[in-house]
Amino acid sequence: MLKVDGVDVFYGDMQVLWEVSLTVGDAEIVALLGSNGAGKSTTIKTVSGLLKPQAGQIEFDGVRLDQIPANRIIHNGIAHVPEGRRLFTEMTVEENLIMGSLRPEAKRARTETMGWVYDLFPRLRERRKQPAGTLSGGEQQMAAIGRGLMAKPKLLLLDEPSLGLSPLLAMEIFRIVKVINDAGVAVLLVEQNVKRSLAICHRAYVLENGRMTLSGTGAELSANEKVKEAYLGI
Amino acid sequence: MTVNRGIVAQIAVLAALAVIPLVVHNDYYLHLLILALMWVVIGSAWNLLAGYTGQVSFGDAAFFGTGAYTAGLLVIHWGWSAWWGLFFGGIMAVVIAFPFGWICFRLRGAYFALATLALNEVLRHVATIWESFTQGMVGIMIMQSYISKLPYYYIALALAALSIIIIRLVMRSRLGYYFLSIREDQDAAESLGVNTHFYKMLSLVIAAWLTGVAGALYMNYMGFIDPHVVFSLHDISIMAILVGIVGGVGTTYGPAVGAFIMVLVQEMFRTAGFGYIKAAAKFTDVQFLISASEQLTKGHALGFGILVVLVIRYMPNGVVGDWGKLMIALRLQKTGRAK
Amino acid sequence: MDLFLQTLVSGLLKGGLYAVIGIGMTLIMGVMGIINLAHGQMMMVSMYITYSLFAYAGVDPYVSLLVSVPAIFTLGLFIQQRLLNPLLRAETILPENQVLMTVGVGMVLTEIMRFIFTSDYKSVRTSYSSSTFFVGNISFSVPLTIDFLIAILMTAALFLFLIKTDLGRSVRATAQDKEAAVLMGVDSERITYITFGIGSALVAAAGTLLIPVFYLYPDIGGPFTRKAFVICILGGLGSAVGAIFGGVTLGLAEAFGATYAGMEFEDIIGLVIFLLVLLFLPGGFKRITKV
Amino acid sequence: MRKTVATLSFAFALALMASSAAYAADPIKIGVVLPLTGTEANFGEIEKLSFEMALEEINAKGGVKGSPINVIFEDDSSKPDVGRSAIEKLIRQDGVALVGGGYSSSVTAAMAGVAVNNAFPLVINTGSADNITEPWTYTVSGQMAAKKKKAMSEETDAAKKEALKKEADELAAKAEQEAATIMPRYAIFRINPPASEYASGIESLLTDVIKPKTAALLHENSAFGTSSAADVEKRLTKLGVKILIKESYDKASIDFKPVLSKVKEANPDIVYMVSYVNDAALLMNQSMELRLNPKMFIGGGAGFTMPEFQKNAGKASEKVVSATLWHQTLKYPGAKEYYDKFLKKYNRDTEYHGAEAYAAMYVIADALKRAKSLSKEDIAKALSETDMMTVFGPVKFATYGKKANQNKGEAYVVQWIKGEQEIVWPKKYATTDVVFPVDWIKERQ
Amino acid sequence: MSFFRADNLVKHFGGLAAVNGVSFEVNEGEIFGLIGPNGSGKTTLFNLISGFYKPTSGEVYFMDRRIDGLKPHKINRLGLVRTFQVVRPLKRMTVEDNVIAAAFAQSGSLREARRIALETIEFCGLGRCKDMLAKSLTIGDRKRLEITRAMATGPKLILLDETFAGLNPSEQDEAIGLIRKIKASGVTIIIVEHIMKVIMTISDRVHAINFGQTLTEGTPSQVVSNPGVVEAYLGEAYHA
Repeated sequence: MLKVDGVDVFYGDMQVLWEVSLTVGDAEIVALLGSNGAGKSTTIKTVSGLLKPQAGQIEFDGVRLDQIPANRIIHNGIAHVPEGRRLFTEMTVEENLIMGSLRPEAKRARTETMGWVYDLFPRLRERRKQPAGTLSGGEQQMAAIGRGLMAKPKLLLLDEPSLGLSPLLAMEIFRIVKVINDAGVAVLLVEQNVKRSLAICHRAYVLENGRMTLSGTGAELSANEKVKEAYLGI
Repeated sequence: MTVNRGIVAQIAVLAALAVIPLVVHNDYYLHLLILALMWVVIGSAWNLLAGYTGQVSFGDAAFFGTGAYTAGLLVIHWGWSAWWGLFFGGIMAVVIAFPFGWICFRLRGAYFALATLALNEVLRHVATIWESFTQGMVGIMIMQSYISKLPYYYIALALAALSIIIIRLVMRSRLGYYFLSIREDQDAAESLGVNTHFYKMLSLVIAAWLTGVAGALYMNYMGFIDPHVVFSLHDISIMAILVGIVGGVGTTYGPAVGAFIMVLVQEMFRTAGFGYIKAAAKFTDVQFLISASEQLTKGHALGFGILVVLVIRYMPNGVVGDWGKLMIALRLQKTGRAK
Repeated sequence: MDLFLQTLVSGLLKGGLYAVIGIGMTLIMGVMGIINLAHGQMMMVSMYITYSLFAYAGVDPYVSLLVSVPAIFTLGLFIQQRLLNPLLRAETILPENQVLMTVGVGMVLTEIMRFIFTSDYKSVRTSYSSSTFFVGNISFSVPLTIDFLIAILMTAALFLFLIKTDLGRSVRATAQDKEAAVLMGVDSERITYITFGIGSALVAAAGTLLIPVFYLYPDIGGPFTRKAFVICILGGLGSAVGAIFGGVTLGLAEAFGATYAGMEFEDIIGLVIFLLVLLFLPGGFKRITKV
Repeated sequence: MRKTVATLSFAFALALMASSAAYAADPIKIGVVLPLTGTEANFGEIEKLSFEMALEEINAKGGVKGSPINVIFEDDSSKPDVGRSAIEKLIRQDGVALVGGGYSSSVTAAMAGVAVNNAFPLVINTGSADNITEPWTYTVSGQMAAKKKKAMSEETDAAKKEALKKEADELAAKAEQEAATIMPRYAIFRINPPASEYASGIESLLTDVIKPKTAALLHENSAFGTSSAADVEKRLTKLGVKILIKESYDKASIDFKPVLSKVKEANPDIVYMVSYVNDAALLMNQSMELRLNPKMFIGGGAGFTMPEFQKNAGKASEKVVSATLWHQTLKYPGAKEYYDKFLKKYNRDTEYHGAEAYAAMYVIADALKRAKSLSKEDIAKALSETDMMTVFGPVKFATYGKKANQNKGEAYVVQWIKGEQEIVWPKKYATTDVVFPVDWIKERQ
Repeated sequence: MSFFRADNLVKHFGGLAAVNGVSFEVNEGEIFGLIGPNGSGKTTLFNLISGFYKPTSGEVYFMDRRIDGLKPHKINRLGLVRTFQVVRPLKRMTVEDNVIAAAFAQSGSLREARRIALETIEFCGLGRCKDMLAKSLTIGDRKRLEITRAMATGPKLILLDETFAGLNPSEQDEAIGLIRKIKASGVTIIIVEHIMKVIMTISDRVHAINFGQTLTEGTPSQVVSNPGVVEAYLGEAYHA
């Protein structure tokens, strides 16, 4: 479904990704692992069009994503839940969710999808009239994911969803990711929590210094000591 | 080697400017040059604060007006020569700069700009309302101390040279490096041991001093001021910015170039090419030229405004800053026409 | 007592008009962070449109809203798209170039109008221009009262637009987090010029409302630009409701200043409030009202 | 390519210079500085048209000394510094024989400085602040003497008062000497009366007819407004009228209701206003809205006599009286004709500013005719000997009091009656009787 | 008597405690590592120490002087300098000018400052690009410039914030060399780092935090074998 092929990305004249390739299949969870600064977020941002590759191409359901502006990406069925949640803090939870459903297909099903999101995150329903900025970290993450889901995406890009959350909340988030995936949404997951990620993903890639170094199924990589090395340096 | 060439060029320009009045006996042109030189001082001062220190002020008129009023008030209240204004006007502008800085430097970016604008407006109103002291809108009129323009020309030239020298010296010292680092990244500068508040203040004080001195020169030379003239948002504050931007922000000679361009171009628009277009029209008897010059005089402010918009749009770094771009554009045009 | 009440009433009514002037700017400044020094000049152009319609076609000013508002909306769109957006992208030493551009635009607009209409004072005298009604001893100007109601209507409309429509939400979202808005599928570039257009349209409405009670010449824009700044800083950037507060506060401050301190202090009072709010209540009334 | 362009443009420039030189020998060039853009362009336009009309007539009759007059109009943009650039250009670049114009007081003051420096004849038609034709104010001591005098008049302590008086006298004497050094270069002539004379016509109307005891005084804060108001205050105080309220305002104000409410509460016998056009209209409109009912509304010239005032204020302008310097019904030769011609030619109204400009052109032509040569000394001498009748009345530059080369002129009072301006005072010029008393509230039903 | 001591530092943002009671001591001449997962409060800690934030409570001592609440430039003058995680080069100045601006902390004269700057540039191995504009440097060189600039102020203690993020392995090795060189020149170092390999190799002691609180402190090997640390990094119960 998503095919990233040999992508080079630069910040100004500074190269940060070298020939990165990956694929995400239908209803698959793919984890993208790597230490800080390895280029995970960059990869995701390139997929969602915020950064444009200088070489290589990105294809999604036959559409060349690298050739359309960032704001059209979501119209192709890709929702990006950015790192740090990036909620519209002065808008209410509900408005944030609505903002996720601007594309016509999603707009038509707005109430319905919102019901589903609220079922997924009952806490959000309780707080739907509250400005997003007043939510706790976990609730904000839920709202961000919910906002992504409102687009009725075929592929959800999740960037560090468990960042800064307590272990309990992080676990909850991973559970939800699974639920979402079970509903037929493919997920490209960037995470620090290697263990958890590998446990729920179908396949995973490891990025090091802007290059893909490892890939395989979750189980394969869990067994691979190199993964641990990439993170802990031991 | 290049440095030497640079110095030679500077001395040559200075020498040329010094000789001009001995060759050009037209007082009108000297008048324009005096104004241009005065704007070199103001533009350079603004550039120090905005272009080098990154604090874009919309309130330069406050310092200019303070300098001018100091000179004028010295005359009408105490009977001193207005020339003392060159000394005290600068000092008073610095005095004004302190509350200015205290208020404005708490704010950043656009808010800073708006606060400077508002403070200048406050001063203008004070000068208008406080009639017993400033004579309000009646203004201050004094006679010039010299009938000849030469003294004014050389004083203006000296001040212009002085301001450029001061700015060059500043920029080659610790101050200059600190100013630039504040412009580039205030937090980084702070972490490198730069007392950013102090140095911003210092930059403001130097700029205010120069602007105040220019204001005092204006009083001496023009012989008439009122609050709307010297505290004018459009004619002083924004003109200072235009001089800086058109010439080139953050370059030593940008404001100087900008000052000459702005003063001369503005006057050229107003007078339809210093009256030459009209003369040519009469001489050649081409009706088109006559009506063109008439329309130009009628719409001189419009023409000037359009020019400003075009410069900002296409040369955002000014003539000096975008010199390369300008040259390329001109050459392109030329080759295009040659075909 | 009459004096006090009359001052209060004129301050309030004037404040309503100020609110409409400020509301457009608060949108532009709050959403896009653009300082628009041509705001008053846009209003001036709208006033000339209204004047021309009245003088040459006998169109009532309130009807000519239908022309002036869309016209200035288009003008705003154009300015943002063609003149400001390219500048925001260009790499320059000072981000404030954008401000200068609006100064240039203001100059050009003023001079175009002068070129066409000369500097003569124009005014639109309708049958109701000077009509008043009295409540006790207190006089209410009819057009200003109508304007006040329209001001409230427009604020409400804008408020609803921002809260209830997708486009409005997109505008707010872009203001809060441009990149996140892009991820939601918002064309942020388009939003910036639509916002500028709406902001301009609002001040166009203000101009059209003002002209029956005021008069017109090309240089009228400047003072109103400055007032608009005061109003939107008072109200808090980006807050429609804040603009009403800001406008009324300024109107009242000026009125009471004129009555109890002297008319010459009219302008300085607004400026002092402006500076105080900048310093001690950054964020304006929005901080208190939270809307 | 580049070379040819350079050569061509150089040749063109030479041709230009040659042309302007060759042309200069032919007509007599004079310069006129007026606000053609900026806030005062409205008045500048009327004056320019009047100048042009007079010029056409003069040139049609053969001009002066056999040559036509060529007027170079310069725009001062309503800004003193630009006005100064303009006069510098006229004197130095264009080599004009004399300079006319001068609308706003501030621009005129700035121009006056240049004229004195160059000992150049300057014929002012409007710029009315008193000090422009008071050479002593061009001296430092003169200005200080005035300050000391003012301080003295406000001082209550007798001993201190005496000391101040002494100082003031010393300074005045010094100013006298300094002025003597300026006089040889002083060739400034002013056709319209100074701001302080505008109200002179009103004075007798007040004593004879209105007989007020209290007054409110509102004025816009320009140089003209401020100095007029100061003079009116002096006159009223001298007449024993108590000033209850004196306020200045910025002419861009929207809302005068607060200050008018204050006036209403103070309930003065007269409301005296010095205003531009539209603030005048707003003031009257809003005082109508507030139902002010003093014995009389009096305008201090400028805006209150403009046709636009009546247009904008409508019925609120009815029965308002105003000081003025001219009116078309005055029995000056050509006054009515000028008014009609102007109306016909430009399809718009004119008023005293236009008449001043029209007269100024004739005064200038007359002086040029009589001047022995076109040197500035001869022209100045000819101007000082001016004694002629114009549409604006008799023009004769006199030196009286502290003033030098000032045309005394006369001030009149007009009243808006049924939408027309009528001269109502002084009696001998009056075309109709002054309408008094007026019930303003009834009047405006 | 200690060289550097942070005492029970607390920093609240709104209701949120970003740093909640962290204490540690640093001895003169050592490299002290500060680790923790993203968002654990390391950078906040740096901001507290270097004066960019004022602690809600707690104290910071440097060479027996209390420095919490002082302005950053004052703290710098005492000999404590920091780098930024997101590098902040003075973009439109050359590398040399960047460093000269910093070197003025040591001397008021331009000649002297330039001498110090050039020395430091050589010391840090940036000589090859000293005339380039800072904005055109590669990320590796930018990080290096950040350190060079800090060094040019003549510090006794330097705080390095994520110096290695985004460097490729060979650059990392160079950076390790540089840090060792800095230590050898007698400057004490506190380093925040995410790449454990680096921390392991160069630190003398390591302090681990998570959720703004201390997890553990000890030698690198002690810390990395602490289950809490492993859990914080890899997710709970990785060993399972």
